[in-house]
Amino acid sequence: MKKLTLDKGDFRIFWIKNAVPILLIIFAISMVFVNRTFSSWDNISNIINEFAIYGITACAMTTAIICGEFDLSCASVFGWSTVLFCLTCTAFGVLPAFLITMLSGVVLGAFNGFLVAKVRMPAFIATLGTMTAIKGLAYVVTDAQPIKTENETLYAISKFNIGGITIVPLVFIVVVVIFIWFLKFTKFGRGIYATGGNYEVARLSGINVKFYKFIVFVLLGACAALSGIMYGSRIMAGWAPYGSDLALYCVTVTVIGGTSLMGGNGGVHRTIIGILFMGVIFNALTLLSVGGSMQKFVRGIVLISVIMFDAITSKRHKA
Amino acid sequence: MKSMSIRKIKNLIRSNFILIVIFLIIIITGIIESNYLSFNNLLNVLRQVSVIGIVACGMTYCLIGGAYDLSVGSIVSLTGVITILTINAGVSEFIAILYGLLAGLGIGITNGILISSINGRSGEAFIITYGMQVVAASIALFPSNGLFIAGRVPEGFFKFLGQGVMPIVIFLSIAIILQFILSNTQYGRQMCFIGSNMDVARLSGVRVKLNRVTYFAISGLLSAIAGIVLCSRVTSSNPTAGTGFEMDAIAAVVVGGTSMSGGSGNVIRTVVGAVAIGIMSNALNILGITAYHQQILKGLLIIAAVAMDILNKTIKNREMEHEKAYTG
Amino acid sequence: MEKYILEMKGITKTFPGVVALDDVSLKVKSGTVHALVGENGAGKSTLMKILTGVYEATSGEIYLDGRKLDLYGVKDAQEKGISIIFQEFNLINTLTVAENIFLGRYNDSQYINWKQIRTKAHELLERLGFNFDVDRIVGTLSTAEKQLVEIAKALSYNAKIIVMDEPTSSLTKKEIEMLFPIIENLRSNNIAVIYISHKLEEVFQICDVVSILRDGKIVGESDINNITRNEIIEKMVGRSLDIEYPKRNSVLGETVLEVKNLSRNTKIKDISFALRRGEVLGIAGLVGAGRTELAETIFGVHPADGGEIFIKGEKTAIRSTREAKEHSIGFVTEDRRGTGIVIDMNIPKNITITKLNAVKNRWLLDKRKEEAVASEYVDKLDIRTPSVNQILNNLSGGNQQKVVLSKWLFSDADILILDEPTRGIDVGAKYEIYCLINTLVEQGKAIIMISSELPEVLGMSDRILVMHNGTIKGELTGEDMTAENVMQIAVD
Amino acid sequence: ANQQKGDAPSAGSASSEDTPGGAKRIFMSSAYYTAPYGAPLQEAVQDKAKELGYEITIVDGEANADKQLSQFKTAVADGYDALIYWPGDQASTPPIVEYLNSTGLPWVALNTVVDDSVIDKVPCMIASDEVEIGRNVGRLMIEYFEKNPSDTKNVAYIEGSPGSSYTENLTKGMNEVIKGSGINILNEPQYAEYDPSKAMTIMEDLLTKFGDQIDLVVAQDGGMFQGAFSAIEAAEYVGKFGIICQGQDLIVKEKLLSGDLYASVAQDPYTEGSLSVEMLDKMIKGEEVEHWVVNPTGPIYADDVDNYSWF
Ligand SMILES: Nc1ncnc2c1ncn2[C@@H]1O[C@H](COP(=O)(O)OP(=O)(O)OP(=O)(O)O)[C@@H](O)[C@H]1O
Ligand SMILES: Nc1ncnc2c1ncn2[C@@H]1O[C@H](COP(=O)(O)OP(=O)(O)OP(=O)(O)O)[C@@H](O)[C@H]1O
Ligand SMILES: [Mg+2]
Ligand SMILES: [Mg+2]
Repeated sequence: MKKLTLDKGDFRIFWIKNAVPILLIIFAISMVFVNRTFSSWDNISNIINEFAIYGITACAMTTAIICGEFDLSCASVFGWSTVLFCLTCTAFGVLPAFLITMLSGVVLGAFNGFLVAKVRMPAFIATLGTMTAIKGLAYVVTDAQPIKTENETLYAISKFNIGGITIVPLVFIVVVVIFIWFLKFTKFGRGIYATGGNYEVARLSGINVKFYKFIVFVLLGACAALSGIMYGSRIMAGWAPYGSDLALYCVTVTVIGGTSLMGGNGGVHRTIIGILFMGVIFNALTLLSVGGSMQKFVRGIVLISVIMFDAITSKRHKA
Repeated sequence: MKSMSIRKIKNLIRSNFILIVIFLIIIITGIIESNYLSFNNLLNVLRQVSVIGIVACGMTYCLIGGAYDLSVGSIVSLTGVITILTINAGVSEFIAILYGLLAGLGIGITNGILISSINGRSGEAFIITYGMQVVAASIALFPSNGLFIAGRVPEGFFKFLGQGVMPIVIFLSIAIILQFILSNTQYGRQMCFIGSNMDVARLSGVRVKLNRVTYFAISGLLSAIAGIVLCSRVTSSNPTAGTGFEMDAIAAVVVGGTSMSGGSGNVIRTVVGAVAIGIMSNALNILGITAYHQQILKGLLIIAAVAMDILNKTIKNREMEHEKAYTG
Repeated sequence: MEKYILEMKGITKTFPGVVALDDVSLKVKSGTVHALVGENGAGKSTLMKILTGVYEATSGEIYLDGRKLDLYGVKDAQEKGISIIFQEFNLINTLTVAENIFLGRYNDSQYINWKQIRTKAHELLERLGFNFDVDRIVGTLSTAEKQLVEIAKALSYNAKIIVMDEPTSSLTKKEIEMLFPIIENLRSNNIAVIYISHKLEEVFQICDVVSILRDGKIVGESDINNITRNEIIEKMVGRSLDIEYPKRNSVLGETVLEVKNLSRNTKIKDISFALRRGEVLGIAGLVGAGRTELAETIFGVHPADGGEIFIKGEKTAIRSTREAKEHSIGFVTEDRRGTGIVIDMNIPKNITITKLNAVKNRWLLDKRKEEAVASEYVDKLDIRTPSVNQILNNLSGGNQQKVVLSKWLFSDADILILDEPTRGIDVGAKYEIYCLINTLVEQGKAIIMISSELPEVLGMSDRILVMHNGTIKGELTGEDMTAENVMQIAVD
Repeated sequence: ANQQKGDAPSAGSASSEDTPGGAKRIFMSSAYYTAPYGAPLQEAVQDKAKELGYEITIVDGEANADKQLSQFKTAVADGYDALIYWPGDQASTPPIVEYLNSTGLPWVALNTVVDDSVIDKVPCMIASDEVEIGRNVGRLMIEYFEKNPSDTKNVAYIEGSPGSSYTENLTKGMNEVIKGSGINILNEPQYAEYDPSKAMTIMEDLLTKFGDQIDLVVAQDGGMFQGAFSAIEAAEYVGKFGIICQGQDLIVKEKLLSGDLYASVAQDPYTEGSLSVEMLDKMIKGEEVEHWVVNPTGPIYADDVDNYSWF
């Protein structure tokens, strides 16, 4: 019943499989003609620099979604990490701060993983709980104050760039390559697919399903912390509410990319398409002088249209 | 025999964890703060949870039917803005309420049609209702530009909706009606099938698409009612009033014990979930706990409640296996 | 004293309210094909699940090669040389064929050599004579193709003991004939095969020894040459069944369904036939011939691209399953778990969904009526369950199938499409279902029966359509309805 | 700065040197686009810009500093001529201020005072002295207790958003003034996030806890005052204690006139918004501007409501 209908020629298949990227290209090309600035290097590097930060977490979110899971708390982990990173950076320097923050991300992720894999709580609700709690924690620790850091090494790092491309996209690319590679080419990655595809079958095939359910949350915690660090280093400040739309953003780009929330398929390479898509849309709206509420309105409509368009052309769930 | 009764007590505690937590919170707070245990305060709490509770009732239907509705918060805001603006324009309050309800219903139906026309599963529902959340929120901002609008509300029906026990009456009646429909009608049964396995429902000749549209429509309509009650209580509207309601509503539903995977659930337990969260935050407010600490506790309560629920089910299963196997 | 590769001693297994296995002992020799037969719910699958580490026995011991065996899960069992083809599919729908075959044991290293895996999978399938692309996503395979992947997967383990739990229930004759040489081959390589099937012909064709289970107890074990078909049935069911396909005396009435030039993209092309009251119309064909697709199109699951459907002489456009139901069509699907039942609901709920109107008092559902309906069918179809309110997950496969049938019987449809209606059903129950089919047509209903079990189609149908590649290649009636004729048309 | 060439097809209307009749374009990133205070502020910016012949685009920065930085970069790449920056919080301002200075374009900071470390680098800042607003609130409280003597001087205090510099500064200023005056803040910090319904819930709980002990209620803005007042009305406490708030919302005017509200402290977003465009205009024309244009704040009583602009 859920099979694809693949018969009206190669073009159709190509179209079905690539509706979103094709839309993206059409959209991007028309933007080039509408507004020259769009294709200027300054603007492109700006798009890249911006989406790279959230993109890091989006990769991990995609992995979790492939494993059939989901994490709302990454938004709070992100905010908490910006705070922790800035606090520790001022106190101990960049490298220790980096390590401490990553460690805290791993620990928080592991807690989520524990709740989901061991206690068998539904991820949505477990992470809704931790999201609330971690945000509260970040508020308590900072007394809700934004924290800034004036560490000079960090300043130098944040200013470092190659032709306008800062260090963040480089980190992002490394993260993406690692994710794509291990998801495709390691036992570890395939275990994630199998677990998300069918938990029971994977378990019966001797795959340590609990481990994978656990580990995707650890990865998410780590990546959310890394994103937080990148963010903190870019603006030299941290605050609990930062990144509060991160979780929804990550799920959105994952689904737009074409990874199904049911788990077991899709991939990080697809999410890149989703990230590009959102990046280009946001940028284009600003370039087209669409402001404030109108921008939001258009964004929502675009989101709905893309998913509808993709569903209709590819007949995702043709019954 | 003694171990038997201890086990029974343990069971009792486990299966009524939420109620016991509520009870403990009430007792402890009552001891510390004498004003707490007043009838007025009880009414306060119920009034406070009634808005989110009404939204949560609609959300329960959506979750049982197998999808999220993330647009509820924006619908609450938008209906508020529409109703108050209409009343302020001097139009009859009934018409204003009607406009509000129509707006909520309209968004709900749109959600439903979009999702069911593509046979969307939870993934598509997630994105589409999230998109709708963004759209509705921005529409709510247009007329007011983000400003809160004080209502020039005459004494009358609209004001009456938010006063005294009215919000509570509305909330509880909605919950009872919805639960009754869920467990006693064809419609409710079909909802469980659709939520459990859409393909089975379709191949059993159930009108899946139409039914699914109604879940979102009901959720939209109830959010609109919640929005109107909210405005009536505060006699003003705030275009961002419903921000985050979707998560609060889902939390109430799940703390109540409805599973996220669809196919089964209970609206009355959603009421318990909503009231539990409300009582906790009221008690913490009264005990003078700061907002940040409250967040930590609220998060932990959600986790504990659901963990208990799961533990309870596992243990029950295991015991049933033992008892029946050896005695029967 | 002969040496047994496997000895299971005093195995007992209880589920809530059920003693599924009661002190069962089973001995299997290397190089033999050991049949395990029994009614639905006799405990066959449960016994095998204990052997392969899915369940833990409540009590009892297992010896492999004379050594006591403690199993820690399926993987452990596989490593110790026991592999299984489960009765229900154990494949991951989102992954490719190659990956499913080697799931969880790609290479020795942490890194995956896709080329090697694909080659290995390809070789394996080639060796088995199955011919399909190793890169296809399993979710897009048909039921039969999935079954073939399961078989390939189980065989790839190089096990000492291979358990096959109804491997042929969704295969047509052609694939079954491909499977048997494979089993022969296993036997000659001194591997023990435990073969579970409800198709007794197969048991006689391929097995050496047969053990019979009834109500969780072993009630007989014999060399296949020392036992007759009827003796087996008698031990299984507790009584003898003389005729396999009961006679019926139905009269053909007016045409109730007429299909003209029905097409749907390339799956079915230009199909025309008519169906009369009191008639059982068999549809035969190989896997992928388009039989299921045809049934789904008639039932409104997919919209047809062209053609017309007349019901009781009236032209009707069926655009949805609901409209089909309103036109009094019922459809028992082939994929029980996916589209037939809701696994975590109880029997009454699963049955009454097709006609909730009938269990209402005015507007409200009446739970007592529902239970009464369920009890009625539990009795009528002999559904083995500890209580009417049992959830379906706890029923055996065959009993689940009976629930699916009940649900459409309850709907009171005039035209019933049965897609593999007896899949996984034991002989006794099959007989009952055949009787039931007869009663229905005698009442004036019309039935389309799609089945991959050729004898069944031959035995039950008044007329047979043979499909090939989406078209009706031939129609057989009366004397012409022989296995040879059907295969001849179906194959080329 | 990356100036667009004139041949760019409809790339907005690049700079006015290239396209003589074309208006200059101003870009504003507003951290709290949807906040109640944002509405009149943004409206004023828009009105003033139109009046002075500028094209204006205002986008929502969502209190996300990195997003704002990126928005400015996009705007600069697109060739806007002047920028308005409404920061989300003080701590994250330095990198943005630095970037804005590096573009060489005229720009102003609006509403929120930037971080101390970069305050001198901002060419022009239009903001109220938030701490001063807080002090004014504190002075009103002392004045209220002089006129309505009470032994306890108990105050229920409802704040805005945790960590927002506006909320913090107001509280800071108020505390400075009331220290040693015997005024007693009854409750732990309670944040209503500028949302009337949250304020209502908090007020209900405060009434339950403290009830008759309350002598004065202070709310940090008009919306929260509205919510708190609904609770007070419902619990029939109107007139049993005084109320002070801060803001120029219509509801404030109404309740000042009806006598339910003792007084409010002005913070006029409309003037503030207009000033920002005026200052930018001066900078574009190369005129001198003050470094910090302070938007005046003072107490508003029932008898001088007509001297203020209401929204
Ligand atoms: N998980 C379970 N929980 C409860 N009861 C179960 C469970 N699994 C099986 N049973 C019960 O155990 C008995 C044996 O079931 P089993 O699946 O082994 O039958 P089977 O012989 O394989 O039948 P079939 O031929 O229909 O597949 C049945 O009565 C069934 O209802
Ligand atoms: N929705 C679908 N999308 C893609 N391919 C499909 C779909 N449904 C069926 N197929 C393929 O089309 C062919 C015809 O399938 P169909 O299920 O109708 O055959 P069948 O004769 O009923 O065989 P089976 O014994 O497998 O049920 C098969 O190869 C099947 O894999
Ligand atoms: Mg079985
Ligand atoms: Mg078929």
